Amino acid sequence: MDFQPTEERRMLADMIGKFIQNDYPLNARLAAGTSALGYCPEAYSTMAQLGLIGALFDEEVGGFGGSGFDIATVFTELGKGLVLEPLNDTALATGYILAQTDQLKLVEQIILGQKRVALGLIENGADYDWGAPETLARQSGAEWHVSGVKTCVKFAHGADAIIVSAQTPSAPGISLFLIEASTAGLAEHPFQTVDGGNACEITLHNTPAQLLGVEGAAYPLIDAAAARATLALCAEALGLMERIKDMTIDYMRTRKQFGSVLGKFQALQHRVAQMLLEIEQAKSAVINAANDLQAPSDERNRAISAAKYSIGRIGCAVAEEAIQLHGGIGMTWEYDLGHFAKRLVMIDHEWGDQDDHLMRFAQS
Amino acid sequence: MDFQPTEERRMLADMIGKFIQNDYPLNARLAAGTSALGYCPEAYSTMAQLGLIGALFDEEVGGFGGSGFDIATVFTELGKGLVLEPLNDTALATGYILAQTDQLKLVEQIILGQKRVALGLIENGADYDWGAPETLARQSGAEWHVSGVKTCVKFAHGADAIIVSAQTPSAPGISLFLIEASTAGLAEHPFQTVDGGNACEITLHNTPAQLLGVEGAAYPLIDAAAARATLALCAEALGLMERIKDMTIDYMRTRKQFGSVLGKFQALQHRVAQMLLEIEQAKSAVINAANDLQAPSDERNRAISAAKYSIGRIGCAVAEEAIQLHGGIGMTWEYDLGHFAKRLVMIDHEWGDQDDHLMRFAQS
Amino acid sequence: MDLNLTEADQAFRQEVIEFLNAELPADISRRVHADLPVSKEDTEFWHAVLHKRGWLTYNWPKSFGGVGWSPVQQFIFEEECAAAGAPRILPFGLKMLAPVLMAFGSKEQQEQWLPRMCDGTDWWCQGYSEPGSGSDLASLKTTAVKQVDHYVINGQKTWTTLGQYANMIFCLVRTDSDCKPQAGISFILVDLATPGIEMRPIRTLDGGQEVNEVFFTDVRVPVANLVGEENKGWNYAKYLLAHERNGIANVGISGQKLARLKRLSLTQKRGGKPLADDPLFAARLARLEIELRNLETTNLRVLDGFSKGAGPGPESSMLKIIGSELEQNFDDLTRRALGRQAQAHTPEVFEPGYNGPQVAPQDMANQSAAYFNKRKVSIYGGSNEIQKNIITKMILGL
Amino acid sequence: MDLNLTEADQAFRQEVIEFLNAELPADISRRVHADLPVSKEDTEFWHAVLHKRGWLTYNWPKSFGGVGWSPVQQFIFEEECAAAGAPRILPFGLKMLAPVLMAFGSKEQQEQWLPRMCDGTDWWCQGYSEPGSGSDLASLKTTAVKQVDHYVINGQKTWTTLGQYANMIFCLVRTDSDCKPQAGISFILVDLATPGIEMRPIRTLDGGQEVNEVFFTDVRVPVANLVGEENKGWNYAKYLLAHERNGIANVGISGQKLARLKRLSLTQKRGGKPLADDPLFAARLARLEIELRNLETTNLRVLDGFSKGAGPGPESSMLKIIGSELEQNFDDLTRRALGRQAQAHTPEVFEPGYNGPQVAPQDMANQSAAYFNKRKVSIYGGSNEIQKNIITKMILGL
Repeated sequence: MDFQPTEERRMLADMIGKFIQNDYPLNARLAAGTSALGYCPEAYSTMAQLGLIGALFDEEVGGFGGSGFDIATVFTELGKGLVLEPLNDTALATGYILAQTDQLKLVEQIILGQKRVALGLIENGADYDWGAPETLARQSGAEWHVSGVKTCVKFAHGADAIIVSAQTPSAPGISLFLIEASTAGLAEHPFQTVDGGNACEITLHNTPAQLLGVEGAAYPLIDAAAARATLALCAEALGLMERIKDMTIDYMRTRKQFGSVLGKFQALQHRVAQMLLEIEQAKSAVINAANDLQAPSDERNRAISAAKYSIGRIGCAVAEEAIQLHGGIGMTWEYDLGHFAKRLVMIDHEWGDQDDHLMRFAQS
Repeated sequence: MDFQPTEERRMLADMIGKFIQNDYPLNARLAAGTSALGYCPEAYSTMAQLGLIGALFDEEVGGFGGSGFDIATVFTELGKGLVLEPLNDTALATGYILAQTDQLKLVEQIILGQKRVALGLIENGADYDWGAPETLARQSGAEWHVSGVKTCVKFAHGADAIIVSAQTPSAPGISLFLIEASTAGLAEHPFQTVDGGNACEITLHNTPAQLLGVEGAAYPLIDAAAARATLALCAEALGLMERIKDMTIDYMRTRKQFGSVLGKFQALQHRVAQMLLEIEQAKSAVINAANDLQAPSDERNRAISAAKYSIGRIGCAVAEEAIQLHGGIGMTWEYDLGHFAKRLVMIDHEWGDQDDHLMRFAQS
Repeated sequence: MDLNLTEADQAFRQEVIEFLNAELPADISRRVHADLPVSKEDTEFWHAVLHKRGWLTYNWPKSFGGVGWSPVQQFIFEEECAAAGAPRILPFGLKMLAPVLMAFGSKEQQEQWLPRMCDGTDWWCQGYSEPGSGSDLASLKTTAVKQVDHYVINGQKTWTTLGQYANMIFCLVRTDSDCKPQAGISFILVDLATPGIEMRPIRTLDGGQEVNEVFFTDVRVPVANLVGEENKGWNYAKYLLAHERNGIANVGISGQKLARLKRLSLTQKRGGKPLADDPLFAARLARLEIELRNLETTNLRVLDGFSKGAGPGPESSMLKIIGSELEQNFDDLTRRALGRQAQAHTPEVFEPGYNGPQVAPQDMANQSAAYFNKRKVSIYGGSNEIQKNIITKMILGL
Repeated sequence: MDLNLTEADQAFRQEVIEFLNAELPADISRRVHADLPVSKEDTEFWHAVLHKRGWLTYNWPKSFGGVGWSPVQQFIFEEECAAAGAPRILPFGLKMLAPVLMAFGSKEQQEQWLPRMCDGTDWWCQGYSEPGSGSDLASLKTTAVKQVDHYVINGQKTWTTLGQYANMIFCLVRTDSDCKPQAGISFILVDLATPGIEMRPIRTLDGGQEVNEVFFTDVRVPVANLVGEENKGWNYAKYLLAHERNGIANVGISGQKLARLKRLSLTQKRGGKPLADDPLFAARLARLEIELRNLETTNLRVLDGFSKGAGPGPESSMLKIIGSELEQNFDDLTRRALGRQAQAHTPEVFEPGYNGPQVAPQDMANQSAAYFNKRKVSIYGGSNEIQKNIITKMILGL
């Protein structure tokens, strides 16, 4: 066992930290979050140039990282900066799928920030299950055509392509298809997300598409991509919590009421202590998940579900508690905390919420 | 709507309170709880003479009460005194069954404290379900004989008779049978309960028995008796909590640490406040259940399950929190609190625990 | 003890329902149910409707024009209004200032101000909190200095809800600094058109704008606008808070949220089955429903005690804590029920001619924003921490 | 960062397992698994077995005869001992007094006392708490007055765990009252055979007897028994508490409880199905298992930090809180799993020749008593409230 980050990962984290401090002001982030595109393409490009996307991929496919701890390092730091730019679903997850299905040219473009590929798995936005798509792909000659509706596709607006899941008449399992954004028969309906950024409803009507990998065999591939995306979310949440912790401690030390700083009030002290120890537990959950990302899928998924449950439960509690401890100021748009809290709660709504992952863990 | 107790019930409560204060010292209760019989027959007899059992029954069957609020009044007061004597399963519940099956002579003897009748419904002590007994009753001529094992039969030792549930070959539902304690083929194996008192495992081997009511039709009867017994438990728990609340408030006001009484420490203040408001909610749950005891069975059972869930959740929390707030002293046999806490937690183990009733409520 | 409604109360409930059916426009109800902001016009319209019927002042004493309803009737009225999606009655004038004026205001003040808050002439807002005085209200610094027949006010108020629509504000101001903080506070009424007042919006984390900062620079207010005695304002403020009983538990609103959530749980699908069949969700929902049933009775028990003369005690604080947390828990569980749909922030679906995607069910289009917005209910009106201080102070008597 | 065990650590685990298989008697293991009290003889026996192997002092520094295991190895050892049902190593001498003697004791004291706690000559107990000094330990009143070459001790200690088996006690005593409370405390070793000492049992709420009161009346103790400097005892006590790191999270014990509860959930039947299939129970169990997995890593992270020289910080307090509450939660959920069987209090099923009813599965015969008994773990060793004070004091720096 070894509990120290490697020198490389420490440097990577420092570099991201400096980028955020110097070049990623929160005001610009908030403005970008409500823009038409939902993020800042220049910032995205800079991050790619700094190697943040490359760190998410194996050397074999053109990256220089790709392990669980690499992913956790990058996204924890992004979380600390409330970074909006879509490095998760549309880079990490789709890049992994593309790498596993020998689309190495596209992976290279993703790593360089030249292309983004969205991921459309969900058809019922009330559900987290991606395992039984009704979207249908039909083959005629060498050509595939896909029809169906995908919802809550994160940052699909402005993406260069989209990967969608579908069933096919000829094979029992799930298949994945790559569709260029400008393809005829694809329509996108973007909408804003409450944490800043956007997502799309995508309708496909006999849309020409390229099969990725083997027909009907995509389940384990999506499962592995989901594990990566979920780990990244958990790490992002950890970064958010670290910042929320700092803001709360700072507020406890400086805000005065009844002639003392808030941190002198024992009822608040004990709640802060509880928050701090829960965050330590969340951090351990992320470490466990990062460590087990390469493990056999059963073991990997147990660690991922343990982490997502922990992050969901603790994240929502930390978000609500931090606002309560701040009082009115925590409710304002001007103060940073609320934006961190919103993103932290919304992370519980991606890739399965705490109850969903708790039952996955219980039943595994 | 009317939120005031009637004059009669106020007098009944006062009378029980005085009995406990003058004639029911906790030391004697603790000693009786580990005696062979598991309770004090003299105290039981006195309570019967004071009319405590009569208050649990309708005038029609020889009592002078019997409504939900009568039951709640009696058992809340008994809870305040940590009264051990078995007025619930072996008087209230069985008395109700006997009254509904025209055994009025026996009901009269129960009311007078001359007889006690135990209630054996459970065969799997891990379960709270009494709906599918495997105990078998066979009829030969006018005689019934019962064979099977009943477990966790509260205070069966020393009872004059026992009512058991059984299936019969000739009818699909549950039937109830009355068996005299001394009947051949009945063997009892008493054991101690952790909250004081005892229970028995009862084995029946071709034991002669008397059918109560209509063969196969006992389900609604048991259900109604269970509602009464559960309401009584909830009311008892409320009484226990009221006393635990008083002890805790008293301790907060007098115990000094770090130069102040504990009640001056804000972290403890807020936890006491939380405890107090939860107890108010528990009280409302008991009132709701008492009010709905006469309602149609669906509505009645919803109110009963809401109350038992509330009492289970809040009761366990109050027991644990009160011990924690007391510190070491709360852990000792000499201090009253621990005994109240033990009974309060064990109430969650009778007639369905909080999870059991939560799901009953959810599914109703 | 008997929780069953009398026949008279049942008939009363029917009367309220019929009134709401007849008078409440569907488009207003739809927005209220979706937790969208209610416009100034809609609030004024609804006040006028209630005023015409004589129910706007439903919780005033009869001697001041109230209807003389029992606590149970008041509760029924609130419950049915919430269930129907009626805009809430603005509390600042009718439920907060009015009781203070009735108890401590002069006859002239009562005659001047009470009718105007009923007929829509005045929209009141509240000037209590200051940037440095949130939970510690008594530390407020806004000063009012008496100059012959005027007070001159300087300072800043904040968290002034719907101040942007108001023409009047009642304020706590410091009229004496040479005493312990509570002893130098006065209660004063200020016309927002007075020169020297600036109202600035505060945007909240959900993106909405319902609270404001108010800046006072040499604002001259006639001495006739002082309520009660100078330096006794703290008592009036405490009176106001302790008597803010009706509706403090928000039982009606939570009941409406329960009904909405139950409907939602039948239509949202998880794993092909209704969400209502998911055991963890069902357990969460059942916990909240039970807590609400308990709170209904706790609320009525407390109101009954008050109506029989029980003094203000820790009960109001308990109702505030339980009621606010329960309301938040309903918003929280509703958010959970939405799954990924909760990410969508699409209040524009209510706009005429909207033809974009409808990610969540329509009445849920603003739900996540509402969830974040409702974090306020455990903070405002005396934070739940302050309420716990009050409870233990009263019960432990330390 | 890498959480996977090295081959060497895996081999070490195997070595521990084989040792336990060979040396731990089944009847002792059975009682430990059932949370029954361990007799004096069984504890002494097990200490002797460990001592023979050189593992009794597994967490001592090598220079004092420890084995030089890494934090991970120590954790593996504790985990396997718990899984096997080995009696716990008595902490009072080996884990509490020993580090203090190593850091602050004289060479003579180290040579005199350390070997005797290993070879079974001494059974130590702890004299810290007093009836008026629980959480507020520094307010202790037991006095030690120096008279030439002796201290004369008067006062009362309480919560002395297993004092009934002990021959030695280490005490905090007041040697100076004219200073702030912490500054006048000394740390002293007392032979319980000294005249003037009376040990009285305290019965706990579960009916057990594992703690005691100790009364001191003119008890004469040689000055040679003073550890370190007079009036510096508070520092030593704090050192002891902050360094009580190994095992403070009780991960091994909770792991064993998890395994036991999982087995139980397969055999207990509800509604004809295994309890493990009950969704609410399964969710409760999964929550605890996840919390434990997280705690395992938190624990190892903290121990790793310590082994790399990190000073005592808030981490020890966090481990104490999480670990104690998790252990209690396992006992709580085990109680729930028993259903009605939890009412039975039947430790007599372990007695030879018992032929009464066995209401709960045999290893659960003492479970409810154990649940109540384990309420102590969030109270003793510095209550969890004190730990939260420590955490915020350190982190907020106020």
